[in-house]
Amino acid sequence: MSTRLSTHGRLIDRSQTIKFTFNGKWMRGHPGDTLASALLANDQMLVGRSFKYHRPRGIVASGAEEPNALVNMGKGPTFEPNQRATTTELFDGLTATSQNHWPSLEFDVGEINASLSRFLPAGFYYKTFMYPRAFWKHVYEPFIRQSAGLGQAPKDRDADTYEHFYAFTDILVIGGGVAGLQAAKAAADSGAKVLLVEQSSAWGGRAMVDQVDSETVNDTPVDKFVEEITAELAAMPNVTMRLRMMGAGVYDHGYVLAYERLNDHQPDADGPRHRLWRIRAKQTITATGAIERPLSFAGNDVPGVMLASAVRDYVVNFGVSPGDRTVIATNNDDAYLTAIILKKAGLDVPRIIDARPEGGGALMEEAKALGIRVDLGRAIAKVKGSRRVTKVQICNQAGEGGVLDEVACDAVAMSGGWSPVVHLWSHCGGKLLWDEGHAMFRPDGDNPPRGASGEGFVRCAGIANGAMDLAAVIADAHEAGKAAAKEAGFTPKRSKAPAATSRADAALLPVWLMPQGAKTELRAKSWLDFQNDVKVTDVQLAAREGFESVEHTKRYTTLGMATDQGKLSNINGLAILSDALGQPIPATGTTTFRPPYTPISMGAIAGEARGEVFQPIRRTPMHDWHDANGADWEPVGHWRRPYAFVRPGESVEAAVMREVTNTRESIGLLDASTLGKLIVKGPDAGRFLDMLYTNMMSTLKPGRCRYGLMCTENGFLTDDGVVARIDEDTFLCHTTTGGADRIHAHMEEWLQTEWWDWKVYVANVTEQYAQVAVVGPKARKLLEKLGGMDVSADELPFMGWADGTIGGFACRVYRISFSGELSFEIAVKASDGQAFWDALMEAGSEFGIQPYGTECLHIMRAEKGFIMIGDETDGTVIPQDLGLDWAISKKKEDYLGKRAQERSHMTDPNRWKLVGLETVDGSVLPDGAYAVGPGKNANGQRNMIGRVTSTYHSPTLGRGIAMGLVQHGPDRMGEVLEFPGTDGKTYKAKIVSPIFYDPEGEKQNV
Amino acid sequence: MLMLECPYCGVTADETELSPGGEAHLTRFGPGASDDEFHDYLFMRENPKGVHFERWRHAYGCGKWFHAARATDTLEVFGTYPAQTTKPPQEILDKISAKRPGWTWRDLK
Amino acid sequence: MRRYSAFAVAREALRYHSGWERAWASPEPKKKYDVIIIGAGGHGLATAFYLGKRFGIKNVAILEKGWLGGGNTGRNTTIIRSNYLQDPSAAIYEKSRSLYETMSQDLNYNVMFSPRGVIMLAQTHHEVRGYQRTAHANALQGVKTEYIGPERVKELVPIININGPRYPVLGGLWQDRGGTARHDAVAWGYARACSDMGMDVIQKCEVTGIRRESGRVVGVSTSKGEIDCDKLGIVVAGHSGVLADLAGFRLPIESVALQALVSEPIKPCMDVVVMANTVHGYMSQSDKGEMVIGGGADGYNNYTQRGSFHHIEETVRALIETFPMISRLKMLRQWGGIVDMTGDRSPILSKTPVDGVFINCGWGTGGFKAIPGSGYGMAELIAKGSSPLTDAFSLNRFKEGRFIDESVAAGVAH
Amino acid sequence: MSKPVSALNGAQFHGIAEVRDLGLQGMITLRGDLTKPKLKSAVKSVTGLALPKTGGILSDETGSVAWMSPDELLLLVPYAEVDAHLATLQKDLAKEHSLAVNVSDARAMFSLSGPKAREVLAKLVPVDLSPGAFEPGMMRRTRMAQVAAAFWMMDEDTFHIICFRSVARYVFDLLTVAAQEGSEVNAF
Repeated sequence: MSTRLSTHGRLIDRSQTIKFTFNGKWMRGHPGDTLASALLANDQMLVGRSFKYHRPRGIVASGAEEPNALVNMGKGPTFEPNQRATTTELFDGLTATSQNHWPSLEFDVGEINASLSRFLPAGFYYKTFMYPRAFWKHVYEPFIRQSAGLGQAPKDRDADTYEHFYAFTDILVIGGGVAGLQAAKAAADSGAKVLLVEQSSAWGGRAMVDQVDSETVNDTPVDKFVEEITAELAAMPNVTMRLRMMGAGVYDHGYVLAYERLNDHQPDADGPRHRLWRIRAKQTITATGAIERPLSFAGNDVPGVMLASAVRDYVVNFGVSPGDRTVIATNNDDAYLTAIILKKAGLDVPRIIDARPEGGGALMEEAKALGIRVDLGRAIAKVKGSRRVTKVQICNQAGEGGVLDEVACDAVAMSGGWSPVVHLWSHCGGKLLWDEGHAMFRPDGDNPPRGASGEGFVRCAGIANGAMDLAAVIADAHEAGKAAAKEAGFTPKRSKAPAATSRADAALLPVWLMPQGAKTELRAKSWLDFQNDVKVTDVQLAAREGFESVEHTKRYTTLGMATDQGKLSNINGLAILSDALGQPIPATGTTTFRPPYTPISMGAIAGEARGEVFQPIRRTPMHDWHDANGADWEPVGHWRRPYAFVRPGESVEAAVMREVTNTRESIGLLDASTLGKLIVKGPDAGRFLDMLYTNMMSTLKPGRCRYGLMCTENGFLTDDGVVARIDEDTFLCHTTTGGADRIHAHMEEWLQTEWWDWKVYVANVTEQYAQVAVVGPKARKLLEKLGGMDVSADELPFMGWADGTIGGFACRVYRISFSGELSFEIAVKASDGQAFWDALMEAGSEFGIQPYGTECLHIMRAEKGFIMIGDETDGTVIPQDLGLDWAISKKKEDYLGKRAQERSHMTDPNRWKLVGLETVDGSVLPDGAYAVGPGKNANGQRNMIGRVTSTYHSPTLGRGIAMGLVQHGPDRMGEVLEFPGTDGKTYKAKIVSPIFYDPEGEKQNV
Repeated sequence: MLMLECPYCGVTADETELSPGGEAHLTRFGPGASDDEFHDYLFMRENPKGVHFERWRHAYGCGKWFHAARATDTLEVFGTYPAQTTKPPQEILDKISAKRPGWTWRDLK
Repeated sequence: MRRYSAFAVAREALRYHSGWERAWASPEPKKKYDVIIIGAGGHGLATAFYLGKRFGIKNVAILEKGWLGGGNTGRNTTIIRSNYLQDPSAAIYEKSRSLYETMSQDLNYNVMFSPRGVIMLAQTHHEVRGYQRTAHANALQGVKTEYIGPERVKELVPIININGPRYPVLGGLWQDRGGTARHDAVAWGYARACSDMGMDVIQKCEVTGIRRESGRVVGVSTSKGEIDCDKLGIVVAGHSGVLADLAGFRLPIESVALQALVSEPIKPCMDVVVMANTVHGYMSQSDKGEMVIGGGADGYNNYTQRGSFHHIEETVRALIETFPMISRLKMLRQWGGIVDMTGDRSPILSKTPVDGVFINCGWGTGGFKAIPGSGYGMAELIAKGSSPLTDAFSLNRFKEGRFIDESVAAGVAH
Repeated sequence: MSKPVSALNGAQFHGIAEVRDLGLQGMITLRGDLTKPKLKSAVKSVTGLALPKTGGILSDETGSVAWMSPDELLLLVPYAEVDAHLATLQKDLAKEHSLAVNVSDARAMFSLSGPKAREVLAKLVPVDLSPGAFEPGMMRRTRMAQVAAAFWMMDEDTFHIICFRSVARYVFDLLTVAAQEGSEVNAF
């Protein structure tokens, strides 16, 4: 069994005990434990079920590479699936449950898949489940979905908060082991600004486990060295150090994402749970260490089979022994360290199985001296046991797996050698080299990821760079630190790397399969990917079927596609593939490394942007008043505009009808502040506007307004609005609500990039003003009552404007109308907006004044046949389609869009043109309905001859009215068209003039 | 995540402060131009896998349009310069030639 | 070719699957082919498949620079729908969708087409009107879609937040026979079928030149030597510009990076595909349990298969607002592809200035769903010089100003 | 008549830094050729200040002049004096091609203060705010989360931030979230 030892445990605080639950069962641990170490201390080796076959799964590793120990954690608003137990710090009251089984972890019906595994090889689903057709969606797929999927889906809204942080540094060092610390020191000594991050909660990394007793730096023990250098770095003002912060991804131009887990280990603390750092570093050093490789032998997935390094970690760091009797299987010297540590901790190590005929170096002698039996040239034929290792069968590595011996044990510690963590190096294009000696890929220093300057901006240090022993690691890291500083523009100190000892290891023997000639039955039980259940035979099958590219094999077998992204399985898998294809490993190559290094929370990615600040809401000065007075909001861009002002007990529709009638009969008030207002000034302003608008603006007289159309260079109508000429040099252009920023940018673009010699300045003053439309037959009465300026028809005629004061408010009044009524649009300073609105409402009460919203505005303009950008236009409509030729200057040689409108399809007489539509029965045409002609087109679609662009019930006319685009429309007045609805009905509508109300304009010109 | 130096305000701006504006140094064709000329002006783009000249606006900063010489295969930036010009400055062309002998873009080499 | 079936799998199981043959051959190129297709992605392979199936043209080679299906076919979010607004789009996408229905049987390869239904959320009045318009058009185009209200949306997507503070769900355009498929399987299935018809799928064969004589194509130069052909189809998505350059003509396209990401796998919680265009996010759950999420495209030319991270951020932000529960899921992996964008964001399936050279490109962000329909029409175009499915997508539309603009109904082409 | 009000009318928040709506601030956008002596003297006569260098801001007790772009300045003057100053500018620059407009009411202005002010702001803007990299006298226009904003430092612990009036609430809420208790970064 696995238990807590009375010795070791450098990271835990035995003086305190904390409680947590696993699958509802209370367990005890210590501060400093990971969930994994605490589970092992409670003899909980079985922690989950695999993805495909639902095989029992135990803890294999001690860090980010763990493929099995994934649990559901927390409850309700803090529930989270797929938490990795090996990187989850234990806290009091932690609740965890295991995943992917039913009804329970111990008894999972899904395990049937395991006994059927022979019938479910890689890609079997591509070959089956095809007949009968309907079964895929209704039978097969639901079963597959249900049995896959690991953790439970969260149900509630996340209770935590998250944030981002923008950091800029000369040098970023990722990894706080001895290499990272030394690299950071060497870099910082140059005076460069250094940010050093470590994903775990402690500095020092593997060396604190592997090299403490045996080796030294500067003649001091490694732990002492780590203590000293950490203190030195902490004391340097140019160095920032962060624990619990992982380098997640490296992106172009020196952009690095780092994932800081602030409160995962203290869920009750204030502040954000995670912080996502967006770092811009001149140089990045990845000192990310290496990951130990499993060995591929039959039954290597049985709970109790672990990485040799992980077994050491649990003993040294947490004082936990994964097993009482641990068999070691290895192809290199490293695993001997595990044997020695276990033995010294008073645990039984019945056998070391070394695949190398000559065995290892000094460590082997030490192990032997401790009385541990070492078998050379041997391999594990098979591990016995189902929920826990019971014994191993031993054979010759050279053979096919004939069993020579059996050893009873409850744990197996395996080591297949090490793979440098090159993920971050590779994210942005860093290339790799195959290192024959250590059988691993390491960074190719000559082909780094290149930044904006074209020079490399990432370098690796220590084991991550392929330096395999302590002395080499320290030296390599020291050089990396200095080189990075130099590259970042600093002068590194002339200093030598601290002298460190180095172990005399014997060479590793690449072992990709154990035993070498393993029979099919054994290979079919030799796991490569523990989570996704990919076996040696699966990769061999893929190769046989022609999936020769490593990407094909990955996708066909799902090797390396699990939540650990193949940290344990990739290299073994592609070695097996290379062997099957009879080519060297580098010829096969690796799959692409993609961010993030380990999964990061969606919450952290979104950062602060949730709830109220998910997106900006733009508010006019009268926003709060609207909100308090029944506004039914409509988002327009980021603005919110009242769709209608709904009274208690009133429906939105009824409110809209009331607003139309009231405005037509007495007086209405519209908040028009969102309309864009752009000042265009300069000697060339008129000439410039002549290019921007389809009509002639340069001839407009000061004091007058003109309605104008703007097209894109591609000919399509993009915006419209009223232009007022302020003086000889100055115009004020109104745009649509959505148009202000867009059109402002459009103007600047042409001025800066095409006509930069023209003397024109533009300023966006949209938000300087609160603009209120006072509309209706009694509008003038109201303004006269408030007094301050002459708004009579003679003084201020239709399409004129004037500055003055009304009710004591300095303002500019535009005599323009989008409703067909007598109308004044009055602009006051935004800061006066609410007060002005209040004054109008108060003084207007005797005239029956009511505010109205956008829908009322839409209906009134439709009754008048005015087009609306976004309704009559959709980006495919040109002014000519809308009968707006009167607004297109014939005199001008050029304007934006003119040439485009000369293209054959734009001048095609068959283009759909604007008309009014009147339903025969007075009902309202469905929005977006199409008119059909006879027959079908070559693709069997009904021929369409027109469509509805706007449709409303007009309370003024008491019937449905609509505008639409119809082929040859204007020539077909009186014709009745058919519009099939989606409700099965067909609507009949007569083509009429689009002007339904007051065609002579008598109401607005009073 | 690109970073480009705005030649107007000297700020090395994050990509999220900028807005891209497509290919640079296009000649506008208006009324009187042939269908081909107008079509090419509006739609034909070099879209090279390699050296490219493109427009950017320092939208969240000084608001000015500028040009960048950038490689689309490596995202290396050779330089940025104001938009009020019809061709790239010589020193940028020289820099590109030094780094990428034999490069071409339209009639530039 | 050995047929795939549950029975075959069971029989093979008894001998540890030692009897399976190659899914597709890996031949050396012949001297000459009737048709060469450049690009062994979904579109290229489907084009070859229908050249054989519909027109009996089987002396065909499909040349692939890397590994088949290694481009955008294997990098997209696998959404299949045909609820497009404009006639030509609706026609080709619906043809495509209907071919997906029977693809597994047609190819004897399970591509896992899952007609789980696709909803496009309407979150502004503008979108409501746009989708109502689309629903009307679809009814006349023979595309089965329906405009549904918020309650129905909630019914179909229990994890959705229909009254979010910023963009409440006002309704949606629902296509119940839209869905997803296993993207790699589509490429593999077509490759196997083409190979079975005697066509040559040639991987790791890069085209370095396109040989012409008096304005007509005669063959290509490749990393595996010279190969002659009567007709040439260029079907290489993001690299179309580069290949067109080799053929001596230019294209109205720009290549940009488009990104996607997946979460860690969780138990089934969302059966349909949801697209939220106002907030630029779309999401579905794969059979593995991963939430598959599509991000935005960069605005600048880019041939690296890496995009800018802020698009991922914007998409995730938007989806958390729409699906609050994903906030505590984790992003497992993000990646990018190179997509080719045209002036109107609709594809180009067309003859070119070079006789005998045909181009299929410009699918932008929406190519996967179109694979079989595009292949079906493209094959006809290559064989007969014209096809009702492709004619509207010809190159000359840009000159005439005859655009096929899908953005008008807020229906972005994912 | 009632007195004008700023967007948030003096709202405040105290977290790991203090956020305050500074009320109405007179602001004039001046566009023109910044090299012209006439323009320089006009600015001088209105603000008493010289022209700042590229990316800079000059201040005294009554106001500031900020560099916004190669042909644009922002003049900060008392709210009540804007119209008078505008008149002066228009008179002095009558013969120059230039544009002077009142944008006082189009903007909101906040102060962010306290020892943690730098790191609170660094959560929201893609700008190096470490001491030395950003100091009083510098003006930065940038993106703050999802909107445009500009800021400068009054002293080592105090930023002034301006944004468009319509998003004043959003910006205030952003700063509030970024300054929440327990969110210290301790990066500077």
